[in-house]
Amino acid sequence: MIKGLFRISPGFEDVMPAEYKELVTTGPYGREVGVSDLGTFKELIEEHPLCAGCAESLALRLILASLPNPEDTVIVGSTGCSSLAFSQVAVHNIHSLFGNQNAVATGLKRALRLRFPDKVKDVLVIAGDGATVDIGLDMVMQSWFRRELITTIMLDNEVYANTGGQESGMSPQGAVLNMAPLGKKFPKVALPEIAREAGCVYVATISPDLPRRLGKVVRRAILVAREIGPSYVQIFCPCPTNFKFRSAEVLQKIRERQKEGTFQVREYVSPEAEAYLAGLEGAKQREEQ
Amino acid sequence: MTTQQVVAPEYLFFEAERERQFMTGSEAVAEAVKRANIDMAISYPITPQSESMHLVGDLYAKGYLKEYFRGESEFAVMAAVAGAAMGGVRVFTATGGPGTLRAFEMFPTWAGARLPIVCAFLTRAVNAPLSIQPDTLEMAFMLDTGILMFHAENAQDLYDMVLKAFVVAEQTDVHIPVGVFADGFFVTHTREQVAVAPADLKLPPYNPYYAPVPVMDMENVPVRQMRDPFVMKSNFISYAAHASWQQEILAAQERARKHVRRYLGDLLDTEHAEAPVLVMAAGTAVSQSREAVAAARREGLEVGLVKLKSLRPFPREEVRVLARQARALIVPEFNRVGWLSREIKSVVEDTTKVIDGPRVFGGMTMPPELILAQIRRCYA
Amino acid sequence: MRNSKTFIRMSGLGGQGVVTAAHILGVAAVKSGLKCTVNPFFGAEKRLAPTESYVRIAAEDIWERGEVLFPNIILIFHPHVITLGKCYTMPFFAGLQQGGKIIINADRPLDLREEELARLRGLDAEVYYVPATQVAVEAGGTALSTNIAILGALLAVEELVSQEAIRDAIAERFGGGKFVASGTTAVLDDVLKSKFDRLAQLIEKNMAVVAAAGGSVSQYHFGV
Amino acid sequence: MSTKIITPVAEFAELLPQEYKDLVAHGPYNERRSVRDLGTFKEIVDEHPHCAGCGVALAIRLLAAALPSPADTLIVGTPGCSFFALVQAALNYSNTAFGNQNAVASGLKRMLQIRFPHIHKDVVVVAGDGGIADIGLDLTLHSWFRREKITTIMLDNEVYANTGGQESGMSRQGKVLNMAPQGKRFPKIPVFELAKVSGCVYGARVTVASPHRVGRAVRNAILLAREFGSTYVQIYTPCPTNMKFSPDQTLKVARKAEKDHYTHEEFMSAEAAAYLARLKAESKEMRE
Amino acid sequence: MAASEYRVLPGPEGYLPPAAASMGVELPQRGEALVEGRVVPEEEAMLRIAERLLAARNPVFFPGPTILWAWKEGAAEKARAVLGLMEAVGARAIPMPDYRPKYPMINPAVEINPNHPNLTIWHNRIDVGVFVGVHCHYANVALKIIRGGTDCYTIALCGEMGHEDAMITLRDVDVAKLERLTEVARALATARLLRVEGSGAGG
Amino acid sequence: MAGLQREVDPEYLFSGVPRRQVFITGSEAVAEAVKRANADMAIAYPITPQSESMHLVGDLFAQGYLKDYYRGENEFAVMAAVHGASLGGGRVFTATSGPGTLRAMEMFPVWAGSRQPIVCAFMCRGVSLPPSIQPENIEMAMLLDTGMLMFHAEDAQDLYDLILRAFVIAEQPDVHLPAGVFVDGFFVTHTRSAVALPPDDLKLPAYDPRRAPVPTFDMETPPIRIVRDPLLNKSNFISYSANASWHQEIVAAAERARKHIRRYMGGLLEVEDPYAKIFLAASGTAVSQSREALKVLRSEGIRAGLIKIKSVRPFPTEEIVAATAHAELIVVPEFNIGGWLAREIKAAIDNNRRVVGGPRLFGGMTMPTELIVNEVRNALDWSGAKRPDLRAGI
Repeated sequence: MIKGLFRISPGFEDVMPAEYKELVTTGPYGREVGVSDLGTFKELIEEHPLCAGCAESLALRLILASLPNPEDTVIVGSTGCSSLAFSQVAVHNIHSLFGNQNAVATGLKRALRLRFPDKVKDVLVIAGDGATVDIGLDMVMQSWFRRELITTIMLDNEVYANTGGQESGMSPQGAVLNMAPLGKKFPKVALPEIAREAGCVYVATISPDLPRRLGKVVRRAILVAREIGPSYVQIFCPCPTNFKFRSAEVLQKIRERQKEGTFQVREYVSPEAEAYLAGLEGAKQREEQ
Repeated sequence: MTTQQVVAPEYLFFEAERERQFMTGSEAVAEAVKRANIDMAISYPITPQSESMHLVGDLYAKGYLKEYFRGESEFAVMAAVAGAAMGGVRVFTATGGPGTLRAFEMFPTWAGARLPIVCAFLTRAVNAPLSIQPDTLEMAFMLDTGILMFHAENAQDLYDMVLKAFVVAEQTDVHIPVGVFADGFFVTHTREQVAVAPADLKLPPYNPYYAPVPVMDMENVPVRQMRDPFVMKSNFISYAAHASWQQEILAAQERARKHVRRYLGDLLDTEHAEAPVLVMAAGTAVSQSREAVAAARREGLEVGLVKLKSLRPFPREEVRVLARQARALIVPEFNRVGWLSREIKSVVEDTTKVIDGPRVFGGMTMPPELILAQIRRCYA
Repeated sequence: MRNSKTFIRMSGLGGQGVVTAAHILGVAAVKSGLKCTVNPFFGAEKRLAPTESYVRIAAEDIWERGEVLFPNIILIFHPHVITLGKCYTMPFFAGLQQGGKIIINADRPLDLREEELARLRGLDAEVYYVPATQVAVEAGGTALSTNIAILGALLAVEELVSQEAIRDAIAERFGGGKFVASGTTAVLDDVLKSKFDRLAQLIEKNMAVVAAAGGSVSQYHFGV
Repeated sequence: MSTKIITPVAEFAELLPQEYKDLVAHGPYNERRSVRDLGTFKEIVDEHPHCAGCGVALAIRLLAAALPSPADTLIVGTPGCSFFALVQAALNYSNTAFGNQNAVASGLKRMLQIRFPHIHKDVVVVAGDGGIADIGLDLTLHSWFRREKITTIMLDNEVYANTGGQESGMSRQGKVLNMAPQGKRFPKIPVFELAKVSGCVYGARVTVASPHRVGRAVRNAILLAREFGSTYVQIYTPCPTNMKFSPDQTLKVARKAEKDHYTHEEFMSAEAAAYLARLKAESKEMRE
Repeated sequence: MAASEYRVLPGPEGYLPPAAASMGVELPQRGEALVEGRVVPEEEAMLRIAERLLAARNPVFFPGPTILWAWKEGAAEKARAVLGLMEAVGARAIPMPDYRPKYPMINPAVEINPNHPNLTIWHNRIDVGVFVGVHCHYANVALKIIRGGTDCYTIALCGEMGHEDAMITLRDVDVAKLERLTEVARALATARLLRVEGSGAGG
Repeated sequence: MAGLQREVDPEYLFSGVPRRQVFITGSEAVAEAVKRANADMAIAYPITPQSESMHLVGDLFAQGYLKDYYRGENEFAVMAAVHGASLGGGRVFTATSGPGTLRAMEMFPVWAGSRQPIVCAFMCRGVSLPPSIQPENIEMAMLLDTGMLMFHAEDAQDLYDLILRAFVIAEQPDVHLPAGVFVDGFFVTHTRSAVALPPDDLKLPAYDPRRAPVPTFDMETPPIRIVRDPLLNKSNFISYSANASWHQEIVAAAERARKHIRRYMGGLLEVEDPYAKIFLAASGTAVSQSREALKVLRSEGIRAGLIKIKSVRPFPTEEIVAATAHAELIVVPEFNIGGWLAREIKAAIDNNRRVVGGPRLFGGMTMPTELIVNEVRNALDWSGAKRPDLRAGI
């Protein structure tokens, strides 16, 4: 972001709505803030229309709080619940179509690299499980094969939630959902494993149950995608509406699944990415000391 | 790579001295791209388009473009091109037939997102049955996607239209995609003489900040900006916003008329427009018609020719005026459904003047004799 | 409806250089100040599949494109086009205009059926044969120059363009990276180029083929 | 199939073209044939228009000879070089839109299961690398995720050959091809490894340099697909035309690849292995 | 082509009025402007704008992102010029800081949004509204909706090629043009004042 | 439950048996049709406003009415899988909508070209961009030339009836083409209305693949050497003309469908008050809106008739020419910006100055009766100076 992009023209300060004034004075652009600073700065996401208790909304809030450089981040989304909040997000973001997010991100990333060769522009894909693993799988994987320098985040609520609760490739085997009236016939697609085979240098599974860890994972995923290669983060976001549990039970649900072993927090870092991150994180630690 | 100098579009199109070269339509595409100051192109193979995008790849290797790659499918390519355009660069791609249909959902999306992408559609038959041969059926599907549609008669047109398409598409009051259509093989693989401007000239670069919508680069306002939002809540105001948005795309097509007139000469060309019998065609059918018209006139039959260059926007007033004084309009086409004659009938007042056909398809050549026979029947 | 235009149909088998011959002739015509369009007809076919290519040459503008349905010259690159029907334009002289010419790559006159001869006579057609492949091997050192031999025969029968123009066209075709062909044709180009040490040799040999072929053309004499 | 459909009506038997008479008399429908028997029976693939030395044509001939029951085999393909021979095959063959083969096969297999619940109808996808790994990857992987009982065979010539030699996802890194004028920027797509993590019960990577291995892999894959789910065979089929080597070098190129980047590999689930062992024991028993 | 007879007038025109461009209204050439769908010299349009604004009961400017933010060279200068014009005609500003559809509702007292501009116009009873600094696409989307559902007289001061769906549009509006418009407005205001005073003196 | 159904003649199921009225949504009407259609298989992919229909079809599968059903990975894959299933010789059903239709676009001409009697319900909605899930039928404009039969349902009753009839018409050996049953999303899919249904223990006779004009793809039907969708793409005249002839056959098959449409659907269109000088001509939900407008017009003393177009492909060209022979004004209200129906009608009749294309509503907007009435009133005072055909809106 160019300097001054976020300065109100003199004379218009008074008429600017409050939320914008807050973004200008206490927003996260150009500042070192993270998940642990939530509550001390104006967040990038404004009020949104997601259901109460929605784990995706929680994940989104955490992701947005973890962006290493929100002032130079462009997000590509896809149709589904996750996109409903995006028009309220204070970074440039693209919706486009259902499933084409990684192809759009490919073109965008390359275009921004052409136009701003001396700047890092982080291109981040945030989409649901249907968009990532079903309808958009080819484009997701090909962006990995091509080693596009983008980060792909899946908000995995294990269901097509926005269209009314249909089984997706990420639904657990046996789950009875719309369009799987006799229960899902095949296991959850092993996308983290696929991501690794397909060329991602950083792969992690996480949930909003562990906010700081999530923040770190997102940050690492974005950093490695600047230099080393594509990264993939799968965030488990159980859906109270379609799986019919109370919205207050979301985090409990995550813990139950963790206990069952059907959701695990994992991280894979390629040796090259490991070295790169160690360099960055070491430098940061030294700085702090 | 030749060092190129940026010149005004008008100079490149109308003033710079041209050299005639013997080339295929595919090469004409590349000659246009070479002078278009394009940042990026994305390709996917499909006959009869592949050669064009190979040559664009060669231009990239020589440094005329800054980025180029092969995508994984036509849908993905059209999506990636959209992403690039949203990022503020000038982009080009090409496809044809089944590729057009595979990517179909992206075309209304390009238009709705106000992206000035230029895509060459090197048309071919669509399955089933499988055929790689020329046929313009895909154009029928594209008429209501919101994109501008120019139809090239030959390699010369293809060269000119691809270049001019960028200039028309990028006007602030237009800023919607342009499809430049040319009949596969009949144009792409036919070698003929094409007059091209010097290779050391190129169009001015695209400036994304003149766009009627913000570029997605976090370098311009507003920062809270989604391309493009859900205007889909269940309430009247959001329906009205959606409707107004759609009208705006249609309005952008309307505004393109004056730019098409300026750069392409007009939306249609005429020869002997005063004749009582007119052959009205687009694309390769125009070339076949020229032969038939010339032969008919040698026989003393008074017949004229109307070449439709822009199909979107459609030259409806121009066609209506021409039809008023004509006795018969013959519409030869390279497709089974006759979409052009349907378009013409829907704008002329007396549809009985419109004579459908000849129509050939599936790769068949249209012998000028068929058109000539139709002309003779009008005088029988 | 035609006027002083030469419409040529070339029929042969995939790999014989039918498309390339059309290209060279077309370039030569343009270099001679004539108007020309060249139309290869091109499917998803491979070597030895029937292939056709079309050239239109005239002093005035030529607009129509696509197949030449009514040729006044037909070039047959392989006897199988006629003897085995390796062609989809049947019979091989379909559409030939009155007084048209046919040149066949054959060592000796092919046995044509009586009704075919009758129709050719009816058209007042001139039919020629030339051992093009043999000439190509003998004068050019490779059967890949068969197409050039056919062009040599054509010039001997009808001087559409000069030998010099053909030489320039060959030089342009094989000299630079400019030519755009379908993938397979491009590959064959490389094979052909690999048979000669340098471009000058390739041109020289091929011009020898043109000359030799011109001297090897014979006309059929079918009695009335 | 019922042998009736290749039993000519007696009155018309003489009218049939020779190749059909051969098929009726010496075709592979009634008794088991394999790659080893090539030359002793009328093959189901007739003459085809592939280039000389075409690795794809060779692989098709081998796999056609290896089908465990050609009489009940249906092949689904996709546009590309592979269809030149397959359209001549004496079994039902379909190709429609580029890349949709595994979805078509899924629907077809399920419908045949409905209509012929007591017959194994082998639905086999035979397609090129572009069709499977690029444009059709989503549909390929999803048929595996769903454990469709179909066999997918990739004829990998490492290029879009039919459209004139463009780089494909399966092309090797660095290779200069059309649409990759500066060389391919990324490695071959690891489809074989993806098959492992996407639910295939059997996978084999082979080259046309080892015909018997191709035959075994195809047979295993089809037999296992009947019982357990998706199976995958990836065959290296070098392309002399686009890779510009002499047509007589195809096997040499394949042999070299087998040592180099195309080593033979096979995986199978435990139950698949047990099943194959049982089949082997049974056939041994029968022979004894 | 014959000039369109379609008139771009304040609404409410109806449920879904057509885009003026689709009715044959064309954007002005350089040096020209559109008043109610007709091409006029720019000076004339400036005068009409000044008249409208000065006669308005509640004139409101809708400054958009490109002048609300000092994001590029010249933006703050242009903003200052707009503020000068507002002052000259006695108008206030309600900003359009972005284009996202805000649901369930915006606060119509403090902002306007292109997807549902009428909420702000109705709420504030705006009789003359001026678009400035809004990206053309979003201005056009909003202008049609306003014409459909309100009686607000719309004016578009466009940095690019203008807007057919505004009742008056200027094109290529830069600081100089804004200052010229301000002058016109001031002169007109003075003249009116004089006229009022003059008539007072006479009566 | 499913096992207790008995096969009856289509005629009996359609009109020979008493019906009972139920109050259901359009989505439920789809399921009621599929329940009685004796379909073998259905494949689903979620998209609003289609999802509910395919959920209910899934429930029918769970209850045994269908033999297979699954969720595919995207619309293109679903349409390809349905294509495969139909090759295999069974009766298949699917549904989609708006962007889904466009995502799968390439498959529709493939179905037609492969002569497959697939029935697909299209719950029409806006296509991108901007995204909208709301009703409008611009996607129909894009499908007009795919070779499919296209029927446009006015309401839930039509939707029920047309789906069942679509199977019967599509499967005629002389037709054997896919049929799209189109309906305006939400306005029909989510609207509850009275629908008359025959008993649910009856179903259509099973599909007999042996009567198809192309061999079934099952290695049980000669010839064994069969390619569905062959490559008619050799570079030669013979293969071009074969390709052309094949295309003509698709067009011809749609022509042959006319008589079956007349038989099972009672005609390609319906005309009310055939001697009126003014007509409202419409299809889909616009017909219902027009019915209301007619009442208003009549109450004002303006006599107007109604032309309801049920079959869009084949298009009732002759019927419209006949129905409008004496008409002086034909107003065509539509739910899309392109005005494809007006274009079709203008191209079909002579002196098309009589045709006024409008009102046109889109983006989810409802079409108030008043707009249609106004369109008629304005047209009656039309001076000739206006250009109504240019008008995208009212």
